Amino acid sequence: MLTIDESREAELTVLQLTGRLDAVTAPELEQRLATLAGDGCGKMAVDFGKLEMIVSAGLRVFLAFAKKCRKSGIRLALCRMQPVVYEVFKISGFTEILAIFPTREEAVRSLDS
Amino acid sequence: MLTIDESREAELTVLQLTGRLDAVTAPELEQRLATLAGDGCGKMAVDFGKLEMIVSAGLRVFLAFAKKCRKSGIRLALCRMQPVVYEVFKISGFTEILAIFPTREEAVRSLDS
Amino acid sequence: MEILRLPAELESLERFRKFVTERAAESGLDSRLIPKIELVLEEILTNQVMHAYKEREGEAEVACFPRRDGCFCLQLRDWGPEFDPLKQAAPDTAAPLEERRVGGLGIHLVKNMADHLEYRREDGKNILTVCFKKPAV
Amino acid sequence: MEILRLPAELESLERFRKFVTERAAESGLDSRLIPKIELVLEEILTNQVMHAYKEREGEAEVACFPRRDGCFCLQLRDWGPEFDPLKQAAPDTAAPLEERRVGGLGIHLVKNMADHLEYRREDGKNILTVCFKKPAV
Ligand SMILES: Nc1ncnc2c1ncn2[C@@H]1O[C@H](COP(=O)(O)OP(=O)(O)O)[C@@H](O)[C@H]1O
Ligand SMILES: Nc1ncnc2c1ncn2[C@@H]1O[C@H](COP(=O)(O)OP(=O)(O)O)[C@@H](O)[C@H]1O
Repeated sequence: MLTIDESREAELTVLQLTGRLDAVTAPELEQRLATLAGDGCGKMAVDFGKLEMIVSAGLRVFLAFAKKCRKSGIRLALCRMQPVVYEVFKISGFTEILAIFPTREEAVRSLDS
Repeated sequence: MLTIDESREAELTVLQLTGRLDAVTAPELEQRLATLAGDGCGKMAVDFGKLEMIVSAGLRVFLAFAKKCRKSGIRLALCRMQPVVYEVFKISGFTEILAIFPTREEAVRSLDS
Repeated sequence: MEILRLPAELESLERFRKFVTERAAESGLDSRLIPKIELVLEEILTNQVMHAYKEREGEAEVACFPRRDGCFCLQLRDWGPEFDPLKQAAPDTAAPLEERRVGGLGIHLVKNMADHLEYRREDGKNILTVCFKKPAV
Repeated sequence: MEILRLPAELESLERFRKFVTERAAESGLDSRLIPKIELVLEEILTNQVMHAYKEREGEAEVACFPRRDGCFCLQLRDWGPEFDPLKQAAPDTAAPLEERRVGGLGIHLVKNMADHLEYRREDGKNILTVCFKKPAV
């Protein structure tokens, strides 16, 4: 089970993930991100605070999306990862190529600078 | 899970069985019947209305108890079996050697005659 | 074919039961058949615990699968000594109370409740297949 | 050893997961280890579904058992073509974003999360054993 809550403020979209990002739920997130990118979203923060688990199918979605963001100029920041989720990003080398922040405030601030 | 509810009125004890009489729960019933027989109970009706399932471990308890009743002069009547429970008694030939009645009234009445 | 293998002990009965009744329900079986399937399952599992392994530890395995003709089938396996329940003599179910032996009814019930029974010994395993017909509507 | 065998399909993930996490909890494992075990389980099962059986149907089997030294172990089995995940080259986790290939991280995560990994091919089965140490208290 994955729930994706979305809030928008001007150019900024914040996604809050709740539950598990696994092989079953990853396609839902992929779909939602594609829609947002298509809608011309300029800045995006993804809040992982309530995400309990991520598997490689979830990493795959973020890597593909980060590549797309780089190309189309969307600014992306991730935040509030639980230790096991952060560990998965770390082991995969994703902490080096994605902007990850401890708090939502820091993530949003990074998108403004 | 098996629940054994007991009510007494003078010489008559009525046991109401709820749940499942299987290999795990049969020893509980065996124990309870032994205690009642030891207490000098004279007439006993067993109400199967809420018993969903019986396996051979349960039949074993009733056969042994019926033999004991025969020897010690306790009168025993069973009643209100659900179809699948009755079928188990039937297939085992127990409907020929035990007194089984559709209603509790009939069972109790048979013990008075 | 779905399979669950657990230690052969009475504590495993409940988990085997849930496993089988969920599969039976999924297969669209008439719910009136469920108590019969449970009875057969429990009789055989109890025999595995009590007789196949007696005092020693061992494992029991239950498989569920649909047969091509629509029957719902169980396969029960243990690694105990060879024992063919189909070869057991039927108990005397017509004896009067005083003469009836206590016990020996489990296999008799299984034979009467199942629509099809098959035993084979293979690779040191006892394999008993039990099938239930879906009742005609 | 407790074993569950189900059709190798994404719909089975949730039942395998419950089976394993209940066993892990019973074994007295530190609950902080559970997400790691789930991750490893899901990565391997997903590979069985996606790669071992590709378009065809098949079965996956998961066994749970404690090792003598107190480790909690999983054994994952499939009947797909021989595939030793331990022989897979590690992905380049240091490449910059533009050069990173999408995918290929599942086995890498498994290797990093497990304390002990062992592969063998036996009787036409791929058998992968994964053990987790109980953290010292
Ligand atoms: N799996 C088994 N392995 C060896 N012997 C068995 C097994 N199952 C049953 N038996 C033998 O068959 C007998 C009859 O079994 P059953 O009809 O289930 O009645 P009960 O178990 O109550 O005696 C048992 O008493 C036992 O001697
Ligand atoms: N069970 C398997 N059988 C055959 N090939 C496999 C199996 N598991 C993995 N592979 C191969 O190894 C590669 C790497 O797997 P993995 O690290 O899990 O990443 P991903 O599945 O995302 O590609 C897969 O792309 C596939 O080619």
